[in-house]
Amino acid sequence: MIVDDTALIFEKSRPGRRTWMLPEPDGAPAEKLIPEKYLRKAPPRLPEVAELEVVRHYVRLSQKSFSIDTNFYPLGSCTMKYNPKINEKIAALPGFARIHPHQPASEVQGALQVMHDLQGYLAEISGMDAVTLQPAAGAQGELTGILVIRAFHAERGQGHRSEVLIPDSAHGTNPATCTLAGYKAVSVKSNARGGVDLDDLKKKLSDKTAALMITNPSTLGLFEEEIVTICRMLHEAGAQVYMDGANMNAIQGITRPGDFGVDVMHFNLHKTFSTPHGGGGPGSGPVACKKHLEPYLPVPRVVKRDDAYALDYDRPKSIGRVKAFYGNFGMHVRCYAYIRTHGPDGLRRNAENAVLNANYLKSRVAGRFQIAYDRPCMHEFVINGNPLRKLGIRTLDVAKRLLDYGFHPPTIYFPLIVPECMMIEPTESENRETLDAFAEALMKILDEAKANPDLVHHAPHTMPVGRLDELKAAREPIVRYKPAGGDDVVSRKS
Amino acid sequence: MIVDDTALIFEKSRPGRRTWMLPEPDGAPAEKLIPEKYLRKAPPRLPEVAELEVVRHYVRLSQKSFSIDTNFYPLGSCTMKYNPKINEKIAALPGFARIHPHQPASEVQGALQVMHDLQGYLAEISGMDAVTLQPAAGAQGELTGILVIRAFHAERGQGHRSEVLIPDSAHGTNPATCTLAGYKAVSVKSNARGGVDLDDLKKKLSDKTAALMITNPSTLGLFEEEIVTICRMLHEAGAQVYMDGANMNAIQGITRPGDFGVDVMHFNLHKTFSTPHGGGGPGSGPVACKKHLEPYLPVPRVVKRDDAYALDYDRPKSIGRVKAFYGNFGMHVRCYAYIRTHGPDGLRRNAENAVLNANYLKSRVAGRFQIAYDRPCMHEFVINGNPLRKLGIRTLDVAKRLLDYGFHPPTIYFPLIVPECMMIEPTESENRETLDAFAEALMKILDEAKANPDLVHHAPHTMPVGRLDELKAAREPIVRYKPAGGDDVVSRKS
Amino acid sequence: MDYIQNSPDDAAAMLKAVGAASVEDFFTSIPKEIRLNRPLNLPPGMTEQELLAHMEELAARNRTTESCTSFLGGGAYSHFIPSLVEQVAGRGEWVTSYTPYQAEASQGTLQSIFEYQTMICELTGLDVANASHYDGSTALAEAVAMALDHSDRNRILVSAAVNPQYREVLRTIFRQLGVEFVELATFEGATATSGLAEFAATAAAVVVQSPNFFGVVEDLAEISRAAKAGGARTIASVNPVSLGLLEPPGACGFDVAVGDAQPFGIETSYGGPWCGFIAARMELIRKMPGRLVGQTVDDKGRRGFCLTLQAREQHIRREKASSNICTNQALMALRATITMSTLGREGLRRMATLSLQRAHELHDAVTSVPGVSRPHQAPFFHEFVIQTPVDPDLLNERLLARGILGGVDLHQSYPDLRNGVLLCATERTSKADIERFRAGLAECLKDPR
Amino acid sequence: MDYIQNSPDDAAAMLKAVGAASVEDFFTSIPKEIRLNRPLNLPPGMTEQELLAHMEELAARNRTTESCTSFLGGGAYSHFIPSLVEQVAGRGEWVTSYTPYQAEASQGTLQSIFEYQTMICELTGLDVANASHYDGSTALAEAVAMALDHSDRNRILVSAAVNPQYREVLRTIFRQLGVEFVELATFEGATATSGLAEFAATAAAVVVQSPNFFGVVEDLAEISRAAKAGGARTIASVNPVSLGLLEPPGACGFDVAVGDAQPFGIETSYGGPWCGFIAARMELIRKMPGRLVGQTVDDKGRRGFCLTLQAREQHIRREKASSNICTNQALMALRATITMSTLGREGLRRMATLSLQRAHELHDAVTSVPGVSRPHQAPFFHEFVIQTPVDPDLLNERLLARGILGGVDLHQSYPDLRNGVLLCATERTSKADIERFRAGLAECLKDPR
Ligand SMILES: Cc1ncc(COP(=O)(O)O)c(C=O)c1O
Ligand SMILES: Cc1ncc(COP(=O)(O)O)c(C=O)c1O
Repeated sequence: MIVDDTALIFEKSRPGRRTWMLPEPDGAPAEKLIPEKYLRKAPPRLPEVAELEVVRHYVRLSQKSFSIDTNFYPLGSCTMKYNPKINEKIAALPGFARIHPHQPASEVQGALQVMHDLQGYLAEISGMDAVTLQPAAGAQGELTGILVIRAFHAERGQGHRSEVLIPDSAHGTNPATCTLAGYKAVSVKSNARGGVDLDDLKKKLSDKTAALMITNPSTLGLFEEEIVTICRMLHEAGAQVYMDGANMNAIQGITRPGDFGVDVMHFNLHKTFSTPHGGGGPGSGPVACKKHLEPYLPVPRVVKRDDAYALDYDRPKSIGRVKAFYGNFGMHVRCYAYIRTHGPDGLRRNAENAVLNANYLKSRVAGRFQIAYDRPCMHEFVINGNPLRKLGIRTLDVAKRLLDYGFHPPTIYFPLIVPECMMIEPTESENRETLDAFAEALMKILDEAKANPDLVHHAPHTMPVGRLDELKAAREPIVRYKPAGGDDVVSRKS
Repeated sequence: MIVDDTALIFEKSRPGRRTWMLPEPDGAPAEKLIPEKYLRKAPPRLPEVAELEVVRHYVRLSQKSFSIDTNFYPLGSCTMKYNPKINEKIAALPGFARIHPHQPASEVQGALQVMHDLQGYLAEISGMDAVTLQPAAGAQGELTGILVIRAFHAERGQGHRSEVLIPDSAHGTNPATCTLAGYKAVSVKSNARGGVDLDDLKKKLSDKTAALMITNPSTLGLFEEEIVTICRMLHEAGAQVYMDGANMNAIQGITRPGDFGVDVMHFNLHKTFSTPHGGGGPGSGPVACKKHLEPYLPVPRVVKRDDAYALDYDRPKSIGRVKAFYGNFGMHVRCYAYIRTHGPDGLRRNAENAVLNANYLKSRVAGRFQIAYDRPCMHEFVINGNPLRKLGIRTLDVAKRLLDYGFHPPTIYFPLIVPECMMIEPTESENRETLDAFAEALMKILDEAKANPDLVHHAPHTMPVGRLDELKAAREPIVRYKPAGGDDVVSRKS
Repeated sequence: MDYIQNSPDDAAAMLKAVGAASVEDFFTSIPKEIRLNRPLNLPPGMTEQELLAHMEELAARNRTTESCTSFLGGGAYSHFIPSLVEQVAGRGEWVTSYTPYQAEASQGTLQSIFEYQTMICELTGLDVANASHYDGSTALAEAVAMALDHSDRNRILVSAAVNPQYREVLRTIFRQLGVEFVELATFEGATATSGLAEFAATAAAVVVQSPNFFGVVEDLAEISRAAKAGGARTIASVNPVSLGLLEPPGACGFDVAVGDAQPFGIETSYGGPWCGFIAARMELIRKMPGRLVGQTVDDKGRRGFCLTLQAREQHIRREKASSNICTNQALMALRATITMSTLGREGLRRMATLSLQRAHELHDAVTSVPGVSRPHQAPFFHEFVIQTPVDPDLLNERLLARGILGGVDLHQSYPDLRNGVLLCATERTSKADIERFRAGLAECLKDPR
Repeated sequence: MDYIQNSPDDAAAMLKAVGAASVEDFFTSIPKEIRLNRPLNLPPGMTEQELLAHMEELAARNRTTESCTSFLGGGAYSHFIPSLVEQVAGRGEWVTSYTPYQAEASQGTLQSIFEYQTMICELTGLDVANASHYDGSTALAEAVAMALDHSDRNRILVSAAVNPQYREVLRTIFRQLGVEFVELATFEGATATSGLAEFAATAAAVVVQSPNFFGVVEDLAEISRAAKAGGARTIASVNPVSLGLLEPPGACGFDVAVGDAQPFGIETSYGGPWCGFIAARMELIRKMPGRLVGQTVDDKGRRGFCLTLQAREQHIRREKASSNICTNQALMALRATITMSTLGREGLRRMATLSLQRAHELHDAVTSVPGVSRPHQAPFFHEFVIQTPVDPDLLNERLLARGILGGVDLHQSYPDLRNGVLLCATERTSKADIERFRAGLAECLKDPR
């Protein structure tokens, strides 16, 4: 379209335009009920628009975003799989959506049953003994799990343990979590096969070590071959093993963290169990642990007593709440439905097909791209983009050019240990033709880099905007709309 | 996007792909229950695709269509106004969506009340005495109304009346309807002001005349100034007046057909009362009539007896059913909600603002385009596109070029009496800036026609496809997909 | 309340720009004496919050088929609707567009209709299907119009086992055109074919329904043979779900098939909006009513879709058009299309087979109840007729007291089938539902008054 | 069941292409001894039809707030949700995308977040808001982290009238970091300000909530003055609806405002997912946790939006990041954004005013019932505390028997408020609801045991 409609909703606002949602207040005026000094001097400048404007604005905006529903979205580490529509319908049932978290347990037995049974399913899938659904996302799950470890050590007189070991391929949330939990994050090297360098691990492991925080399968898309040995080493040193379960999609039904030595872990329901990512969230990050850590899990716990489900607050050793109420319940409902529709066979097939798709795609591009670790991968694989420099392009250019082909790019520049990294996770819900088309686009871009480098450097060419100046955005931050000419500082210094 | 995804769902089909909607049948095999000879030899070749493919396919397709939710859509005579989202929600309530038309009246009192009260509202809005909601769209309403007139004449020994007079500006459904009803359609000329040519009317009016079928406001966007006279003339000749109410949006709350002499008319709920057009339908075409015609309305009628709502089949003079069951009930619900939310003031404001928007837009473009009838218009106005030829372009070119500006074109080449016609109906739900932008686009296209005629001739340039060869489509009709190499004739000659 | 965007200030500015003093200036062509000089007598407007509450209250006055056990069929069927249908078909782009007159800006709508047409052809075994019609009853009327248009005969033979409402519509629509409808009798619930060939020799078309209104599967091949022998066109009204299992009309030699795609993803919604379909042999393409989407190419040779053969339609042919349809039921056709894509071959087989099986299990359960008899012995799909000693109205009332919506009462349409009731089962009927019905029926029949 | 696209045939062909005999080949890095050699012990899979039935059954075991009259608040509020919110925010493009890392392909998401940030700034009267946080409680914890990060003091003063659950979260999150929380007492339901300045001289921040957990409107300006005098940062947890009427924290001199946007178009959904927000003065922008969207230009100078100041975040700063948040609650922020756009200025005014009015009407009705007393006299917004002679548990049980969900039981968190109950009203509370409650309460209090 010639006339690109990029106005903000505020720019579409005109005095006196409106919708008709609520009746005119008919009671006592606010001034009669609240002392004048507490009342706002000027109303918040929400937009003044009619209903069609709201609808058209946000429908058109929506069309400006790639999504699983419209595009292949192989964003590594994010498991962008199909988000079943039925789960959206289920979560919107009034019986799940219109219940209040302060309702007595007797009135929400269905909700509690969903949570209780989901805890059980996740325990079974992970080989763990207890699960809390409270954390709102993976990162909060990490903090919860590490705080649980901390409480465990503290109770056993091991409060001096102050370090958490983290492989250098780890996601940024891992070290950040450790700091929040009052631990020092100590990085452990990866070896040439992409696994943990056992020598380095030995070197870093000490009686100051509180835990190892390991992602398995790792962010390199590899299963840690020495995981049993590693867990044993940690345990022998009196430390605990925390597993970042972001990549459970590859191993569900195939192997269980609880069976290979992990003490506590989190799930990302928005990855493995397909609760939709929503443009950035919400997620849900349940934490599963072994029996010895259960007493420390957050309150309330969802329990079953004599055929009734209840919330149990009486856990004196608990680390306490990590969030108001009980977690992102709407995501629990979706996850429960997802597990129930799959059953044990379906979940295992998910793992197998996610891994098959990744290996297939890897083999399709291996001839022209440098695969960082050339062995069978799990659900994802990483490309070392360094050789692209010889063509005069960078990973960023490839990513931007992929947009013109209608594909969302992989995760790029992560993990940090692979230069110019591209991390590709196709998931089980994509088909072969899509993988082929994506592989061909990737290879075509290499050809373009030779034939017409500008095409690649200045990509994308077919999006609503061209390549954006992210530097400028950071240097001169404009993070809110300010009406032209209007009084733009609302807050006053006192 | 470079890779344009235009494959049909059939082309995405692969053997063995599937969804999991229903369980495996566990009863007796079909061969045991139905004689072999009745069973299908080969299954219908529905696509074999997984769920994500279905979703992605139809979501992407949806993005390839203009709509009110995404674009200004001033399609004349179609009243493309905002379709309130709440009405979609209401119609989907199980209490409206999940009721079966054979349920006893006692179990669907809410549905019958909606229909009954809606009949009353429409009667009040039109100034008529009785309403049937049965017709599924305007055209079916027309047939119903004309059949009612026919039955009326027949009963009064006026069966010889064989002609229906129709102004030459009429919509194609009007003459087509008359033929279906067994009448001869006789065209009446329009005069220079766009009204009915009274002399011509007098000439055509005779004792063979069964009715006049008049659209008021007309498809020229004009209110028939002589409507009272015209109705009187018809009645004096023993004929009836049918009004095509497609354009009621302009006059609701301002004047009523029943008050200016009309005997029977239809509404288009999908125009005046905003039930969504759905890419072509469904609509709803209730018929309203004066007392003397009521006995002939289709059965069943929705009636109220002693505080209970009921279906009344006992109407011996009825023309009978025009459709199974009771009409497009889901549309009745939406219309009822629309009228209830507006109330009398809201409906009148709709008319006023629809007319204001049309007159405003007309005045914006009047300097550069030839307005066919230069007097205040109602809800729409028509442009005579003949002068465009001097610029070397046609109305079709303007329409196609408008697409590049993000606007759906007006209705074009209708009404037939205005050469190279453009019929523009902005509706009350568009705002001033949109009207301005549309006017500017129209004028810019005139400039382009001079500066760069090819740009206009070969428009559109920014749609998923370029200008389509409609002639080829008609000459070599391909109206279904046939699998390449597959057995493409499924039906066999016997 | 309203959905007007312009504020009173906007309106004032616009009036000024136009040079009008008030909107009254635009209404001068409406004579004073016919102006409405009072507000419409309608209830006052409501905000969205109030409206929603009001409508929820009205909706609550209807008993949904989900809140009880329903065995109602007779032209409206409660099938499973995949969840994605609502969410995908409910998108604003589909819902708020109109007929794709400007093809380049409506490829989504056009391609989806092209796919729909293909699916209807696949189901019916015919060559061309239109973009949808109002419903099954009016689609049947159009098929009859096609046959009349093609013939100089003026008689139509219609099986007595065609949906009675459909037959009523035929009468309404063709009465004034002097068309004569002759009823074909049934035997054991199926249309009698003996003597049909002679009969057909005077008729423009033979119209049957299969599975017919009694649920009975007709011998379409035999009917077609006889009709053809008499030189009459053949028209079948079909249930599209049954075509997952049953030989399609096209393969049986029929010229035209019609029906309602309501069972595919469309709510029963008290009878509409649904989705009539019409499919025919290629030779009849120029007689087809309504929109037709065709494949073509754009100026760069790329595939695209557009409305085609519009010369058939009222907006071109006007009084010479054989149909007056304009607005159709496109959004419902889209729902059906998405549902058929979602079911796919395997899903349709399951839906059809489960419906068949549950209906036969229901049959066996019901006929085991003392007092229940069956008037028909011919094979049936997912509906069948029973007779009991109790008046259907009374029976249904008693069943309702047990949370059961019984079958369709046949006494009006088929008085010969004394106390006849038409029962239906689909894949949504559970074995528990069947047992509940059997037990309930047994109780209700204890007292025959 | 599954949502895998490839058929077994596809898989076989792909394995062949890769040169693998079976998928087992890919799993060789998983040692045999830790392989799960049995199927997971989970219930068998279900088709969509079965799943829906199962889930509807579970949902039916919950009593919805709609099916009774509810006066529950205490951090979760049942407000009117415009119908368009679900339909527009439910579109697949919003729901199934992730964090807009590739800005050019995510302008829709980015612009909507930019608008959200602006609206939060407008509501709170502050300069910068992030793209959302988990919920109000965790947003508060982040605000405290910001204050701690900015200060060498280690003490945080927290009003006793801050949501008790929020305070629990603070304890959990900061206990191990040696942060000391000191409770500020209340007087007549409002945070006591006498002596606050001295107190604040030792604290990194003062944390209050307004309207506070008792519904009472705090004197933010006074609190801010005192805190500033002591050199402490000020943090307010606020109800965004109230900001349609109440002077915003920014205007009262506060540094940071947090809260939960749940009341704007987000279902209560048994406590989540909701939408935490954090807004602050510009000088704190580099301390903000989580995603921030900024405006920039593309290579042709056109306006566009992208994630910005990412150097704050964990994926860049890693162990030096002050927050570990990655996934946030973007879709909920979108719902809030669309709701705020739909309400607009006038709609928000109405929502806030109606909530205020109904709550005061409820107050007057309830306090007229013999036995009911009020512990607080300070002005309140849409919640207030009552005390009765009956144990809240018992009282609520009796009310429930009358179809009424009574208030939040305060006995755990505020044992001093003997038999305290927190009541809430919003614009969804009708006058009839209030009368029903008054009458019901009167009955329930007749017998004080
Ligand atoms: C490996 C890994 N760990 C942790 C996280 C953090 O999870 P969340 O975003 O749910 O907080 C992610 C998310 O992308 C991840 O990929
Ligand atoms: C003036 C006029 N009359 C009749 C009709 C036919 O109405 P429908 O399409 O609802 O059958 C239309 C539809 O466009 C119309 O504009």
